[in-house]
Amino acid sequence: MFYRETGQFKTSYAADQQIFPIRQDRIGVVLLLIAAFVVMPLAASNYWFNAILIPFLIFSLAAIGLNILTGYAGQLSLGSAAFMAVGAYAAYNFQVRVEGMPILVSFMLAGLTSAGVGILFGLPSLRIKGFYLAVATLAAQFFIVWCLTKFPYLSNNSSSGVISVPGIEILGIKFDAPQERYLLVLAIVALLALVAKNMVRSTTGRAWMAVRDMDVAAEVIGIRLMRTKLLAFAISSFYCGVAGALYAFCYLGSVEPDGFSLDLSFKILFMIIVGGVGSILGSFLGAAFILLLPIFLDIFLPWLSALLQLPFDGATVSHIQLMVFGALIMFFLIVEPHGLARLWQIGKEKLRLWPFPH
Amino acid sequence: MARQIGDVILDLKNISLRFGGVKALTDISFDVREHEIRAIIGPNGAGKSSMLNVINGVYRPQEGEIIFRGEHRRNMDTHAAAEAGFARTFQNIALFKGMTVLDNLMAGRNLKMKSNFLQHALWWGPAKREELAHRRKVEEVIDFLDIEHIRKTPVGRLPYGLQKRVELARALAAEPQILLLDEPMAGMNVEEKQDMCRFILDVNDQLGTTIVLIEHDMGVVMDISDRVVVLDYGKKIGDGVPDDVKNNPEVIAAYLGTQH
Amino acid sequence: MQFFFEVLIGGLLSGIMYSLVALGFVLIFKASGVLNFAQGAMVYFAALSVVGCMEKGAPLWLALILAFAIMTLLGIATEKFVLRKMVNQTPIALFMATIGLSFFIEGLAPMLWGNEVRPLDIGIVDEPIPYILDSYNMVVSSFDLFAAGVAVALVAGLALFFQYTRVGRALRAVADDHQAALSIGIPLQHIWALVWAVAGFVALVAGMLWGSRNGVQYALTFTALKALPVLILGGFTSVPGAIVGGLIIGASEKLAEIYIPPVLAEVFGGNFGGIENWFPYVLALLFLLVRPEGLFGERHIDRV
Amino acid sequence: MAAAPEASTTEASSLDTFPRLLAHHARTLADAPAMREKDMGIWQGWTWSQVADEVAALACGLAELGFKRGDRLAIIGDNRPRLYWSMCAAQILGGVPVPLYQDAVAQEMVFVLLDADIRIAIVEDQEQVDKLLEVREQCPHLQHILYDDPRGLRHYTQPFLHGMDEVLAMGRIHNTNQPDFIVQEIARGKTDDVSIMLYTSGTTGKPKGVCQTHAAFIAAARGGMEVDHLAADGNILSYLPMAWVGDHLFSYAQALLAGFTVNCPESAETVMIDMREIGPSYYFAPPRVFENLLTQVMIRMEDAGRLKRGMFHYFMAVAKRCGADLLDGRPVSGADRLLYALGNIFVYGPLRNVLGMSRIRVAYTAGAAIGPDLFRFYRSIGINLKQFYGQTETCAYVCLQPDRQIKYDSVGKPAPGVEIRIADNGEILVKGPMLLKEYYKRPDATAESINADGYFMTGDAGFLDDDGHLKIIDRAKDVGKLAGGAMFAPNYIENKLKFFPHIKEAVCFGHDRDMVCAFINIDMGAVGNWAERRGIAYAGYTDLAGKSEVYELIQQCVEEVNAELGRDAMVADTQVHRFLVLHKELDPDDDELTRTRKVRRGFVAEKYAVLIEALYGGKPSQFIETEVKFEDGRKGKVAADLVIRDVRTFAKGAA
Repeated sequence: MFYRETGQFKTSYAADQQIFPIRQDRIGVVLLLIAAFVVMPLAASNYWFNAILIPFLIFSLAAIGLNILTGYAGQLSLGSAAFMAVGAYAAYNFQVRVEGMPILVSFMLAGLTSAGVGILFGLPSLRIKGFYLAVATLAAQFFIVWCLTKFPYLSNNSSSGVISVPGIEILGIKFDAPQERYLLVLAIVALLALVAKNMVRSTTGRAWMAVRDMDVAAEVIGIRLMRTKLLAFAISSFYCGVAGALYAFCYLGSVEPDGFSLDLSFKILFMIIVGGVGSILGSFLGAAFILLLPIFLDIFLPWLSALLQLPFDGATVSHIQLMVFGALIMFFLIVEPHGLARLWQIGKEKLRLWPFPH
Repeated sequence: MARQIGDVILDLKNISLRFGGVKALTDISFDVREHEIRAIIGPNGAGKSSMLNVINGVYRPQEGEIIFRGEHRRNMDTHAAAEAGFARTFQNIALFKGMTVLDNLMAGRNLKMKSNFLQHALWWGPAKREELAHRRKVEEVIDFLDIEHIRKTPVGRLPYGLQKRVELARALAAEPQILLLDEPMAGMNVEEKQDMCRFILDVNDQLGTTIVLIEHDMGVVMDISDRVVVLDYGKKIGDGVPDDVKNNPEVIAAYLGTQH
Repeated sequence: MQFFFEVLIGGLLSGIMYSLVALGFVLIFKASGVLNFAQGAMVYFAALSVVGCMEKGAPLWLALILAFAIMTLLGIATEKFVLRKMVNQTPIALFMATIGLSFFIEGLAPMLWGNEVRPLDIGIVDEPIPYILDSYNMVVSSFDLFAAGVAVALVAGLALFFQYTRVGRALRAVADDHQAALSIGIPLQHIWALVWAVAGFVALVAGMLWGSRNGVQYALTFTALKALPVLILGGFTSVPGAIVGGLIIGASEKLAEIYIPPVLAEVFGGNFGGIENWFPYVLALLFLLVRPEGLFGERHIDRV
Repeated sequence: MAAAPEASTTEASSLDTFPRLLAHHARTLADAPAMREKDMGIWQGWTWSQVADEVAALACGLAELGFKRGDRLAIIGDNRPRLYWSMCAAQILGGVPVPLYQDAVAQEMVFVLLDADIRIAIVEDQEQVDKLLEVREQCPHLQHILYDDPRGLRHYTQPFLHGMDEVLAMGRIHNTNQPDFIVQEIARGKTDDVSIMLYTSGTTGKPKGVCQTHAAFIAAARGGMEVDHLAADGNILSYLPMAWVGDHLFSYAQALLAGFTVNCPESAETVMIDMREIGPSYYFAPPRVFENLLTQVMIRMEDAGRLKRGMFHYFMAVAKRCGADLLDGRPVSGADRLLYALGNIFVYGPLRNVLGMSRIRVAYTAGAAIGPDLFRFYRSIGINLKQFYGQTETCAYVCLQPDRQIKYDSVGKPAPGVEIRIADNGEILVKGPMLLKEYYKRPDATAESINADGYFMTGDAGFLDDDGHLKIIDRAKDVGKLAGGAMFAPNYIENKLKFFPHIKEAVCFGHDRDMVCAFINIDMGAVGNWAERRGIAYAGYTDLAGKSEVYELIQQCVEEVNAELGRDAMVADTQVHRFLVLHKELDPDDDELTRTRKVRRGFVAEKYAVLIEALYGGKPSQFIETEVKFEDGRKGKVAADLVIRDVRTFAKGAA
């Protein structure tokens, strides 16, 4: 309805291949960026920054990471949280052990460290596929968390692996206040999301999707399976690693290895299932949904219990949350396996064809 | 016509392939000349697809030798085959279903693209230039096969006949020297078959691509191919120009024996 | 040396318990190609249902029957509302759906029966068998031995069920070839529902044994995580694989738990407990690299 | 600024041939887009200076091939930039481009190729090359064939075949060597030179080559440009045959005069998509295209959800009430204005967008009468649709509808510079700068068509109403008399019938007879849809046309027309008494329609004489078998037993 595509013709391949070929979409994105970079810092409260916006952005980044591996390259991973942990601890170690290390370089190195570990645990993907590989990623999940707990060196000899990160300072500017940390996270996430989009729309991304959709055919057209899969593991882990570093430095401030549990991995997996497997946009939508759902239930369930005059205690609420999560995952997989991103796309198609139904 | 059939470019010698104890191919030899259309025919289970899979390295034969443009190999490796200029289609369409027609074709050209993932990540610069240059090449294939109208459609949504055509397009996008087609007309109606026939002939004629194809429709095979190899139970029972093959008693027996 | 054998036997016996859970996975995978991550949650749910029924005053035998009925219902519901609607989807999608199912059950079970840790007494004492203690000076738990006996009985029973009943034969037909099964007129959906019920029964048995040993609690869901390496080792489709895999994992895990941490501690210093969380996985993974199809799996040829 | 007007007037006065206009734009609009073509997935574009260069090269290449002043150049193909350029290239050399209908079969082309003494032909692709090769023996003058698209022509070794790329390359060298050649050739052109020869499809007899001068087409183009304020920032989608006078006027003459951009679609199948992408500001389509679009809109809306459908119909009612008035600047109540504004957001705007008409400033239709409802629909959703009137002989320029003076049943007022007179027999006579110079090699026909006062006899019957708007009744020669003496204008009745979406074509008979009878062609899309919704199964056109339910439907339409005719004393006697639904669609391939889809009345009457006899003989049904030609040239037969129905008629003046 709001789309007026008539007259938006393309006279070059560059114009035809841009990320947002429709003018109205470009306007929308610019508005969104203005809202995120300008309006939010002015308008949002500390609660919003700390409880919603910052974790949303960080989980979106982790979900992009998992989406690259699972959604684009088709390799199911259940160990994303472990790669976040690697990133968090690597960034911490670079910060505390190297004098004068710029924080952004630490984040970068954290991503690279995580990518290295990712490649290591991706190696089995060369010989095994599907469930076997999914189960193999569980090995990474358990092993990495165990290592971080048991090797005191990794947590700078703190007890039971808990680390408390130092404050953030870039070029003499401190990032302490919630909105400052938010802006830092936002900038990094926006940049990395763009980078991810660029990769998935070029040869790299096509190779991933080719391997995902039909690996024999991919091999026959000359795509090297090994290189492609390992690259997916590396990039995916890089994203998770940076997300982990931000999780520690910009969100919680203090983390322990057990915080990066299998449950967290599942949470990220749920984000991409609900948001949309194989979609950068979906990673954001999924992160928002999975993050907001408990907040919504926390508000809604007591209201419901009061309405129905049922005694809902805290445990019951958490049980209902589990059930809702589980049911939602099944619901999305059954009804819309491509998640919210697909719904968004359908809605957009409808608007583009309005008033016609199809 | 003007098409010149050249020298032997692909020579298969004494190929034998086994799966466990099952013999799929036994001591098969034949050659392919440049610019020709070479058909492989035979009843179901004759080993035709296995033969193609040996040629471009999906299967590794236990015995035999593959000579391509004078280069001797024990067996092909899929990647080496792709680099050497082999492209193929599959009996059961093997397109990348989640991708658009355009992306499938672009993927078909991946070997010609030299930029790396870091350049892709940045996009602006070499990656973009390369992407746009190859898009132009891909558009030529799209134009050649008349699939302009489905350029941006995800292939999973296309009808069967068009998917077959897109698969051919993906193979062509690689600018192959030898095109291996595994039953390109299977499951098509008469009109679609005619179109596909015309495209195959056009490819051979205008791009000079050498074609090795498997096909069930004898009429089509006899019409368009220059030479035909006949397989039965993994053994070669005939080889020659269509008219000779048609009159070969062993071939007739094999077909009569299995078609009823 | 005596200690080594004691650890080994203990490991093998607890490995049998892993096998029990793995068996549930194998049954469902064989019949429907679904790797059912919710098997652990089903173990939890089954055990909790028994305890719950008993708390409401039912005797053990009745509680068992009721729990079995509940598990059967759950199986049928899963088939009807989830799997049937996902027939055209990839195995990975189905797997992810069972992760969702697992969450659902983990929420549902304590909603119904409460979430506090409860003991389960099925009348078997967990103490060293005096005879073995006396003659070989090894501690072998009578409970473990009993569990092993139950497991063996269950496997034998399942084998007979598959071999000699019509339903069992149908199940095997489905496992071998869905199309073939359809063409001989077996309603696939009934088979799936049935197989989920059987898997529920296996979960019930596993839940009884695990529950009476460690108490009925949320941690029972982790049995699924124990069973996964067993599956990798033994292959997703092999019943003997699940048994042998369980034994190997159980034994090596216990041995590793005893023998590796001291070595690590010597090298790095510190405490290296908790190795059993990941050791089976790494072991299974290393094994996979050598033999990707698992112990008893079949080599798969891609048809193109 | 002070000196500018004078300079521009001197220049403007010298801009009297199309090559000079091109040269002018190449200077003044050098980097503005002149042409676009959807090719290889994107819109390839050429600026005016690029076009001028290409045209110059092409002209030089043609000169090298021996194309001389006064030669005629055949142009055959879909709307392609290079084919348009060849027109100008020929004009630079003082030659005359002769565009041919590209969908004609080879044998139909022979006549024109011979009549126009074609030595050089420029064609689009292999298909056209094959046609010319087929008839080359019959055309001894044909010396060179140039093709635009080399696809499939690699192995054609005939020495007289040239790729346009080679000719252009040759021309570029020539142009570099003799840079003055083109300038001199352009200077030699005169405004009274023949600039184009367009063959009239001719409802009777052989086609005639209409010779038009630069001056005539420039005058016609300028008049249209002034009335509709066409400007250089406009866009047109050129998809109608280049051999048709309308396309030549819009896509060539006006484009060169006003300097707007001509856009060529990717292929005939993608016109709608391409239209949506380009969003032309200036659009022409025959009434049937507008009709098909409307039908599609309605069919697609059928599938919409209840709420959306309700909203659509509500706002369409609002538009019907006040949309056209708003467009015409007539007073509309505030409430309606508000509703219309809302409708513009939710329905009209999006609808224009999906139809690719968002940016249209003027849309035209002509060639056949357009139904008032149809006309009104487009105007009511804010599309400035107009009608015009003209012939090949008048550069399609006689009457135009000025903005805000739109009458649904008229073709508008005489265009600037045009004089109109109505002859005693009702025939429309026109005079002005846009009249043809002559019919090529047909002085007899030229003399016959222009009377002593210099008026061109259009052959159409019509009258000017009180506001000076022209109304067309019929072809003058088709206006006959019933046996009873009443005037019989078959087209008038047929158009009324055709305004029903279910009727695609109608042919009425009645001259020298005592009553009017009709053949009907149903509209396959509309009636097919209608039948599906009622659960009526059918197998193809013939079956559907014979269904009694369909007859029932058509009978209702005919009776409504009768009621309407009955109200008007002039035509009340010509109500339709009996009709039948034809078993096949009238088709240009079977010579029943012209290429512009006009009925060849005489031919049809002859071919289906047996049916006419049955109509007037009072028979209840009649068997007929007819040969048909398929697209690929194969022939087949269709046969059916056609039912004939009697229809209720109304007394004169009765409602």
